[in-house]
Parts: sequence; structure tokens; C-alpha cells
Amino acid sequence: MNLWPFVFVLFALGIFCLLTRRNLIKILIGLELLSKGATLALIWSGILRNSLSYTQSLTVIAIAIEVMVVAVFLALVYAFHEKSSSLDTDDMKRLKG
Amino acid sequence: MVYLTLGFLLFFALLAILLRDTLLSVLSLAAVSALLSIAFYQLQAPVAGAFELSVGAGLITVLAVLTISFLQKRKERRQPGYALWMAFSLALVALLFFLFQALWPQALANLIPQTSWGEVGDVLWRVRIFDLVPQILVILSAVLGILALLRKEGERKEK
Amino acid sequence: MVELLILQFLPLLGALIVLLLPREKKELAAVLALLTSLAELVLVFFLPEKLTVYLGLGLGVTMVLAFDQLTAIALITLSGASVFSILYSLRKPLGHERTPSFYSLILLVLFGTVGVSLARDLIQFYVFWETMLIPAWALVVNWNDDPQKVRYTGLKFFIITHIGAVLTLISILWIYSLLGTTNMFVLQGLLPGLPLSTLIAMAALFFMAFIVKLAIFPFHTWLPDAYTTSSMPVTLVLVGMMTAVGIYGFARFIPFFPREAVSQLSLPFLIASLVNMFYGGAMALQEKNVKRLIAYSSMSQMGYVLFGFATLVPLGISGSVFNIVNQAVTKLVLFTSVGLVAESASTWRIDELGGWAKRHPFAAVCASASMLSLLGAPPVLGFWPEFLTFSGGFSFGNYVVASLALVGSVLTAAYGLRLVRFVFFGPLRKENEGPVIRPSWNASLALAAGLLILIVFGIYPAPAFQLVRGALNLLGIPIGG
Amino acid sequence: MNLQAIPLYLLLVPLAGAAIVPLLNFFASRAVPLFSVLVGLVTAVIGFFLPGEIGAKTFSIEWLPGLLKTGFQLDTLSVVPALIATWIGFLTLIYSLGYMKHEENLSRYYSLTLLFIASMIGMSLADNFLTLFFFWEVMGVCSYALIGFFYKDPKAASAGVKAFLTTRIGDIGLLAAILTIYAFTGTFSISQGLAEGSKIALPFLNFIAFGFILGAVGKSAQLPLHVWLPDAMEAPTTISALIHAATMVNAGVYLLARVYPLLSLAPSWLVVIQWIGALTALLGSLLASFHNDLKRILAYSTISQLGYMVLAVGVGGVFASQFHLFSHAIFKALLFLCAGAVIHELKTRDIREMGGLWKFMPVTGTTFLIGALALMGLPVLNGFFSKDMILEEALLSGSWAPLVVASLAALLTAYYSLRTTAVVFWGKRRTSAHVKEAPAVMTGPLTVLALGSLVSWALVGPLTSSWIRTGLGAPQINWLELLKETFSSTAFLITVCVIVLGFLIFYYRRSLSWVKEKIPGFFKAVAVGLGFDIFYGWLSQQIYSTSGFLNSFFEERVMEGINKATGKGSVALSTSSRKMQTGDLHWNLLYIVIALIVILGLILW
Repeated sequence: MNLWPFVFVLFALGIFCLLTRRNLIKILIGLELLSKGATLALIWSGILRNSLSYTQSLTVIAIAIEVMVVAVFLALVYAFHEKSSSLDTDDMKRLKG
Repeated sequence: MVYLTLGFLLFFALLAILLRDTLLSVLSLAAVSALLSIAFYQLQAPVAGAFELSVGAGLITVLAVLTISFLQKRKERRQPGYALWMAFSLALVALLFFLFQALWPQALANLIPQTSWGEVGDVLWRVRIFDLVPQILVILSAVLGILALLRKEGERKEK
Repeated sequence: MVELLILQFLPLLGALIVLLLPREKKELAAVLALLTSLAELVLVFFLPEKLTVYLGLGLGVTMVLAFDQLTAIALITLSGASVFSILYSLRKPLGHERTPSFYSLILLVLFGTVGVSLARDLIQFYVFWETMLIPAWALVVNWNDDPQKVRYTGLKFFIITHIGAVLTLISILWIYSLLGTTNMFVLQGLLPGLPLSTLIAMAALFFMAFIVKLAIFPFHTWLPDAYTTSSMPVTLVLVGMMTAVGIYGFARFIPFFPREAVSQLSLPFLIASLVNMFYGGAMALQEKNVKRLIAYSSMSQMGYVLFGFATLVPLGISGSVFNIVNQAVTKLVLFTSVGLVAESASTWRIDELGGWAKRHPFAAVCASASMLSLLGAPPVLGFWPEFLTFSGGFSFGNYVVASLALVGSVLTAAYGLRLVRFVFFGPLRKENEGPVIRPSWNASLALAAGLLILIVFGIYPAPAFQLVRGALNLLGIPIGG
Repeated sequence: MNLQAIPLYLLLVPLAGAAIVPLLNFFASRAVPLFSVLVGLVTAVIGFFLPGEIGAKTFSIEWLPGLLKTGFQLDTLSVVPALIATWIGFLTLIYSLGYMKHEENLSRYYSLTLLFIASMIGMSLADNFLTLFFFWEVMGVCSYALIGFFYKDPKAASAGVKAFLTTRIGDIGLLAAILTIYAFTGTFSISQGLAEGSKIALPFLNFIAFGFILGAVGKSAQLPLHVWLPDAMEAPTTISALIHAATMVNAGVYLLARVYPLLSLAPSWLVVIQWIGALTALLGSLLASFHNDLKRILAYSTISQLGYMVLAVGVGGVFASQFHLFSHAIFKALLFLCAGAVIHELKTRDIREMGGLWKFMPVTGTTFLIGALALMGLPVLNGFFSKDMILEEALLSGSWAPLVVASLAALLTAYYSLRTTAVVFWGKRRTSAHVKEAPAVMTGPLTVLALGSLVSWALVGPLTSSWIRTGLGAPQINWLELLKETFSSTAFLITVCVIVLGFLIFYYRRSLSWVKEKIPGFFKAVAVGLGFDIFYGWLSQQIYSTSGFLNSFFEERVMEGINKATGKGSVALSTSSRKMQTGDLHWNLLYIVIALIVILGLILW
């Protein structure tokens, strides 16, 4: 059996979400999907190389860090909303050259 | 069996993307991670599964829902018609990945050293100790960052 | 061993301590900085002839510090110059701008220069080179007389000097990529193995940093502005330490590269030096602003220094190494003595000065002595380096170039005499008859020390020349019997 | 004392004096003049022992380790200028007690004068070219500083600068010659350098000879670099007497005599030397004849006398040149000091305001007359013998044209010396200023010098007896033979005729005034010194304006333009490239994804 397609589809979905959705929460979801794909890829390759415990530990670390990312991201979202009372990425054009 | 789980997972992921209501999409994201943890169990990776379930499905969802309920913004605005090139990019990415997979079948897996390790805990505390330290640093910095962001809010409110 | 480490890291320590002082403790900061530089100066004399230290910093990084006579010359000059400028800067009442950070920056510059002159590892050399440049830039930008021009000046200084430094870095990395080490002792043996064209290109790239620092012709534009806009102590730092380090770099790395490679660069260097002499001389001849005048004079003097190196003849190189000391002392004294006058006349315009010998006799004497030393006339120090340089030129065998350089020295005489004549001689102008800012004891002390060095070594140069000779013998450039 | 060290003492005593005087000035400024005179006295006393040292081997000092050991070379050629510097310097110092009494910054004056005496001694006694050049330059520096002694006066300051620059041009020639010799023979030693001169190829010999001649021309104010000497008269008169008449200006002639063996290897340059000397002699005497500034008259006459010496070297009469140098030093110093006494009284230098001073200052008048007679070369005065010897050498060497020119110059010399004496001391008074004889400290030296110019020629015996060492062959004669020879020589006839003619011209100058109407342009030209100064002024102005143009155009426009252009270019680059920054989050994300893919591909390649 081969789980790579699922990994790739997860990735693709995540990227699709990141690129298309304009809501910050949706972008968070895109990130989440990407990381899910990553963890899945880790576990699966662990299985392939039968060093599962090793990859599990990696996964654990990845998840922990992922949580941190999400927390900070949400804080950012909150701050942005406080500032511009919107969650729309069209309203963050400050970096426009 | 795993296929079924992952199929559901993909379905919920699509749902999470497509739903207009952010709250619902967050919930479906929780479903995704729950399914993922189940898949982990099925793949004899219980520890990772437990973590995924507790953290991925639990904590993140709670945080997201909290934020949404703070912000009172459930509805997402309508998308402008970017769909064409978005779909194109999606196709491109998927194509690239499949191409990649076709070219180097085992490449990704080969990144993992092929060794029979002991228990996860041993691995974490013996082998990957080098990761744990930075991880702690990451956690600290994240906490600090959040605090900073929220404190800014407080100040702005005072003004 | 340990004394070398002290020598290297004492200025850094001093800089940190001074930096931590509260803002209003100006005198304390000045005195601390002065003591640090003095300690450096004294320490040099207690070091053994030859000393090498490998200092492992972990992660495979090893500092290579070595002390020999050439380094000694550079160190004496550098620490002496920093003592001089700090001494000049702490006159009472201390200017509002003389904050602890000012002094700690000066000490940082000293730290960088000491590191440059001790480094025997190319990467280390580069790192210390930057360590020297950045505080100098901060000094130039923050302590200036001309706030609206300084932004441009600082930018120019930073960019041009860094272009040179980066070219040197490229050469260093190139050497590393080919030979796999940056330890100069090892490279000394490995370099001759490389193909000649590569060596020539490497050397040319490597010397760029020093060429820029010596303000050789196309890269000179930073120098007059930097000298002019920055306030006197900063100018003294630039004059005393930057120049010395530039010359030291040449002296250290011309023997470092294989001779056949460097000899290919000899002719371009000769031409550049001639251009520098005449161009700088012409600029200085017509310049109205005293500071710019001295800056351009320094430019043309650097032409002579480069000339000495470019001859690749032991005599010429010894002349230029001698110039490490001579240029620093001469220009410090000249700048200070003229600067005292200009500050009490509150103008730098040469045509608004005049007749100050009556009111600043000591400054007049110092200025005349240093001017003579500038144009290489005995019985002051400047005669010997200039003579050695020219004799190198004639031993080199290119009589046309050597004679041209001699003719250039007449130009030097012209602007030097013009400077002293229009600042100190002639009738005193009405508007200059206001109260004179007497040079406070420390400025006079610094001047007197400089004057003493100028005259004593001008009459009996043997000790200094002995040092130079020993240094060059160690580098495999034998002079005389 | 250890006789070996006499030259060293002779050098070090005035040097130490020069160093001590400024320190002394701090607490006992009154004592400075007396102290300096004392130092001068000690030096003069030591000087008496110097001739006994001739040919002695002296120790040498390691000056530049491994490169240069410097010592003393003691032969007649080198001892004579040293002694002149010592003794005339001493007399001048005494004279200064009276002359400089009312000036300020006396410590500077005395210190520099002592330094100058020391450097003249060092220059002439040096046994290697580098030391010679060192002291040569120190002399130049002292002369610069002393010309500018009255620095408040712009004329004086500019004159100092002019003197330094002009001599500097000569000095680089000298330095070039020295270094070329070093490049070929690997030694700075004079004797070795001269001995091995024959090994040098002819083109380089020519280069060397040119360098030496340039140096001599600059230092002893020969054509065309003579312009600095008249301006140097802004110095105190004592300085003019010591430096610009007796000692420093002779250095050039001394140098030529010293390196004569090398010059004789490049004979074409000897001719050049002859002509330089002859023309300078003529030019100097011509300008002196029509000038009204007393000191400038003497300056021009110095120039012309130096021309004689150079001519003598050119025709191979090295001894003659040195003999004339000796005599000239004495009587020209005398003339200058007398002029100083007069100027000190009248506070003017224009001879048209003088006249009839004879009965007010008899000593000065008499001594001046003696000096003037020696200058015009009247028999049994020292100037007569030496000048006669020069003319005779010219005769013997058969170089006629320079001889004719030189005789013409001698004629004019006779004329202007008579004219000056007459205008200043005879005739009726033209000024109402109250005039009295100079004090004893000033007349004393005058008398000594006057006696010297009467009898100094009798020293020809000892001079020639030890002359052999210099290897510049000259007949060994004592004073009796000198008398015989001189009065029996053809040159004597020339001298006599010339003097008589000059006297006649002077006597009938009123009736000769029609010449002025005939050729006014010539006199105008003479009045401006034949336009040398104008030319040099124009030249320096050109250089100055050229550099000004260089600055305003090249430095300000081109170089700054390059800098500014670089800045503008980079700014333009950034403004054009900022289009890439669409502030749109999704674009950034897309970039990130692409980069991710690329990096992944690279890793797994």
C-alpha cells in the first residue's frame, strides 16, 4: 500500500487554501493542512524505513511546534483585527512597494 | 482500512477549505486531525496519534474557536474570481509533487535513517534531545510573542 | 601567551567598561579610555621579540595572533595615536558631545586596529578590519562639524571603504577555496604553488582594501569629506590610526604574496602613486579650507607611501614602513597645531587666517616642524622616510618615474609652505584679534610629545630605522649588511 | 681634549647651543644673546685646532644602521668653508648684540643662527653625500626661517617661501644625483663615489652631473635660479651677511669643487658650468650697477662673484674658486655688515637717501671702502689675487668667450662698487636723520673683517700646502710666489685695464648719461631684473590656476558626479524592482511555495 498520494493531496489542498482563501482563519487552516500532510509523510516514511519510533518522536516535536505557530498566528490575527477590524488579507497591503 | 480513514480526511479537508462559515471550517479541521490521529493508530503510531488527537484536534480547535468567538466574524466574504489561476496553481503543485514522486519514489522516505530504535520516549530523551532544547526555546518565544501582541492591544485601548 | 591576549582584548574590555558608564561621567570616561590606550602603548614595549598564539574558540575556529617587529611598529603608532587624540579631546570644559560612547567607540577602533595588526589568519584579519571600520564610521557620522553634509559623507565613507574591504574578502575566500586554509603561516608555503595569473588577480583584489584606505586616486573622494566634516578628535583618529593601518596592511601583505605576482602589480602601483602625488598636490595647492588642504596633502603623501611599496626594493619598502610612524606623527601634530588656531579663530578658511604666530607661538613652531616633516626636510623625522622612498625609486632603476616623484616633492613643498605662511605669518587680521583659546595643558602635552619625536628622530633616526630594518629582515627583505 | 674628536666638537657645540637657547629663553631670556656669543666663541676657538686635523682619520657614527655610517672628511677643501662659517659666524653673533638689540623673539634668531653654523660645518666636513645633503637641507631650512624672521611683514614671509622653493628645485637635482650614484656604486661615501665614478655609463654620468649642477645653481643663486637671493634681503642684515653672502651661498660652489672629478668625466657639462658662471657674473654685476636698494646691490654683487667661482670650477681652477670663495666670504660679509650699520642708523635701504655719511661714521666708511676695493679687485687686497687667479685659469684653459664676459663683468663690478661707496658715503647728505657711529660691538667685527680682507690672501701658503690631499691638483706656492706670479701674469693686465675703465666710467658717469636716452628699454628691463621674477611669477600663477581648474572641474564635477551617479543608479534600480512587492499576501505565499519546491528538488537531486 502507498500513502504518498494522500500526502500530496493534503499538501495540494493546503497550498490551494493558502493561495485562494482571503480570510485569515482560512489561511490558518491552510497551514494546518500542510502540517498534517507533513506529519503524515513523516509517519509513512517511518513505516517504510521501519524506524517508526524515531519518526514518531519527530512528529511529536513537529506537532508541538505547530501548536506554537498556531497560537502566535492567532494572536496576530487578533492584533490585526483589533487594528483594522477585519480578517481580510486584502486589507493588509502595508508591504506594497 | 487506512484508505477509508484518509479518504474521509481528505473530504473533511476539502470541506474545511470550501465552507464559508469559519467556525464550521475550523470544526471540520478538527475532524481532519481526529481522522489523522485515527490513521496513526491504524499505522501503529500510537504516540503520534495521541498527540495529534489531543493537540491537533483539541487545543488548536479550542484556540481557533476562542479567537473566532472573540472576533465575532464567522462569515467570510465572497471570493473575487481568482479561481482560474488558483486552480492552475493547485494543478501545478499537485503535478509537481506527483512528478517528483514518480522520479524519486523513495526519496522522501530515504531522508529518514533506517534504524530500529527503542521506545519513543527513549528516542526523544536520548537521540533527539538536541531538538527538545530548541523546542523549549520556541515555546518560550511563542509565549513571549503572544504576550507582546496582546499587551500592545491593551496599550492601544488605553489611548 | 597571556600578554598577547591582554594586548588584544584590553581595548575591548575598556570599551565595554566605558560604554557602561553613566552619560554624565565624561571626564571619567575620557580618563579610562586614555589609561587603556596608554596601557596598550606601554605593554608593547614589554613583549618579547617574537610571539605566536593559537587561540581555539571552539567550533573549529582558531584565532592566530602573532607579534613581531612590524606589528610592534604598527601597535606603537596606533596606541600612540589614540592616546594623542583622546588627550586632545579631553580639554576642559569637555564638549557636550564627548560622551562615554564617544570614547568607547575610539577604543573599539583601537581594538579593531590592534586585531588587524596581530592577526595572522586572513578571516580574522578581515573581521578585525570591519571591526575597525564600523566604529570609525559611527564616529564620523555622529561627531561632526557639518550636520547637513555629514549624511552624505558618512554614506560615502562607509560605501567606498566597504567596497575595498569586500574585494579583499573575495580574495580571501578565493584563497581559501583553492588552498583550504586561511592561516598565513601555512599559506606562505602554499601560495607559490598557484598559477601566476591567479596569484596576480588575488593580490590585486587583496590590496584593494588598503588602496581604498590610503585614498589612492580613484577611491580618494571619501577622504577629504570625512576629514572635513568630522570634528577634530575624530579627524585625529582617522588621520592617526586609519592611515597607519592601511600602510601596515601593505607592509604585511606585499611580502606575503609571492614576489613574481606582486612585481606584476609594481608598474600600475607606480603610476597610481604618481597620479596621487600630483593630483593630491594640485588639490592641496589651491584648496582654501585648511582641513581639506591637509586631507589632500595626506592623499599625496600616501602617493609617496605607495611609491615606496611599488618599487619592491628593500630601501623603498623600508621607507614606507618608516612612514607608518612618520605619517601618523607628522599629520597629528600638523592637524592639532593648525586646528588649535582654526578653532580659536573659529574659521577653517585659509584666507581668513594669518599672523597667528604672534598669538600661538607654540602652535606655530609645531606647525612649522610638522610641515617640514611633511615635505621631507631635515632635521625632522619626515626627511628619512622620504629619502628612503626616493632611494628605493632610484635603486629600482626607473629613473623617469623616480625623477617625477622628486619633482612632486617640490609641489609638496609649495603647499606646505603656503599653508604655514598663510596661517601663521603675515599681519594678524582685525577679526582674529579676539580672545585666544589657549591650548589646554593636555593638547600642549600631546603637541610637545609629537614635536619631541619629530626632532629627536629627525636628528638621530638610528633606533627607529633599526626597528624598521629588523621588521623587514623578519619578512625576508634584508636591508644593508 | 681628544684631538680626534675635534670635528665632532665643532659640530656638536653649536648644535647643543641651538638646542639650549630655546630652553634658556624660558627662564633667562635676557641671557640668550650673550650665551649664543659664548657658544660662538667656543666654536671659533675649537675651529683653530681644525687645520691641524687635516688628513686625520676620524671615527664615524652609525646613522642608519646597516645603511650609512657617517664621519668627517678633513681636507683643505672641506675645512675652509667650515672655518669661514665658524669665524664669520662668531663675528656676526657679536655684531648681532648691537644690531638685533631692539628686536623680539631673539631666542628664535640666535637658535636658528647657531643651528645654521652647525649645519654649515656639518655640510662641509661630511664624508658622505647623504650627510652632506642632510645638512645642505638644514641650511635651507634655517635660511627659510631666518629670511622670514620678521614674519609679520608679508614681503619677508613670501621671500622665505620663495627662497625655500627655489633652492628646493636645486635640492631635488642634488638628491637625484646622489641617489643615482648610490644606485650604481652602492655607497654614499664621497671618496668612494668619486673613485668609482668612472664605472658609471656616460648617460647616467650626464644625469648625475646635471643633478649636481642643478643643486649648485639653486643653492648659490646662479642663472636661472638666482631670483631668490635678492628677495632674501628681507632677512636681518646679519643673516644676509652670514648666510646669503659668506657661507650658505658658497655651498653650491663647494659642491661643484667637491664633485669635480665626476664632472670632469662629463666634459660637455664643464662648458655649461663655464657659461652659467660667466653669464651669472655679468648679469649680477649689471643688475647691481643700476639698483638703488643697498642690500639688493650687495645681493646682486654676491650673485656675480659666485658666478666667478662657478666659472673657475668650469675652467678647471678648483683651487682658484675656493680661494676666491675664501676672500669673497670675508669682504662680502664686511660689506654687508657695514651696510647693516648704515641701515641700522638711517632705517632705510635706499641709497638715494644716504650720502655724506663719511664724517659721521668714519670706521664704517673706511671698512666699507676697503671692502668695496677688495670687491672690485684692487691690487694687494684679497679680492684682487683670487679674481686674478680665476681669470688666469680661464686664460690657461683657453675658453675665451667666457673670459671676455667675465672681464666685462669685472668692469661693471669696479663701476658699481665705486658708485655705491660714493653715493653712500661721499657727496652731500640727503637725509636729515641724526646719524652716529655704530657701537663698538658692531665696529669691532667690521675692523677685524677689514684687516682680514687686507691680508687674508697671505694664507695662500698653508692653503696650497695641504691642497694636494684633495687630489684636485694645484701648484703649491707661498705668498711671495703668489705676488710674483700675479703681477707678472697676463690676467693682471686685464684686471688693471678693467679697473681703470670702470673707474673712468664712474668718473664720467654724468656725461655718459646719454646712453640712458639711447636705449631706455634696456634700462627698463634691468630695472625689473630682466624679467626673471615676472616669468616665474607667471609660471607659478599658471600652476596655481591649473590646479584650481582641476579642482573645480575634475574633483567637484567628475569624481563627485561619479559618486552621485552611483547613488542615483542604485535608487533607480530599487524603485524599478519594488514593483515585485505587491503587498498581496497570496503572492508572497506563492513565491514561498515555489521556493519550497525548488529547494526540495535541490536537496534530493
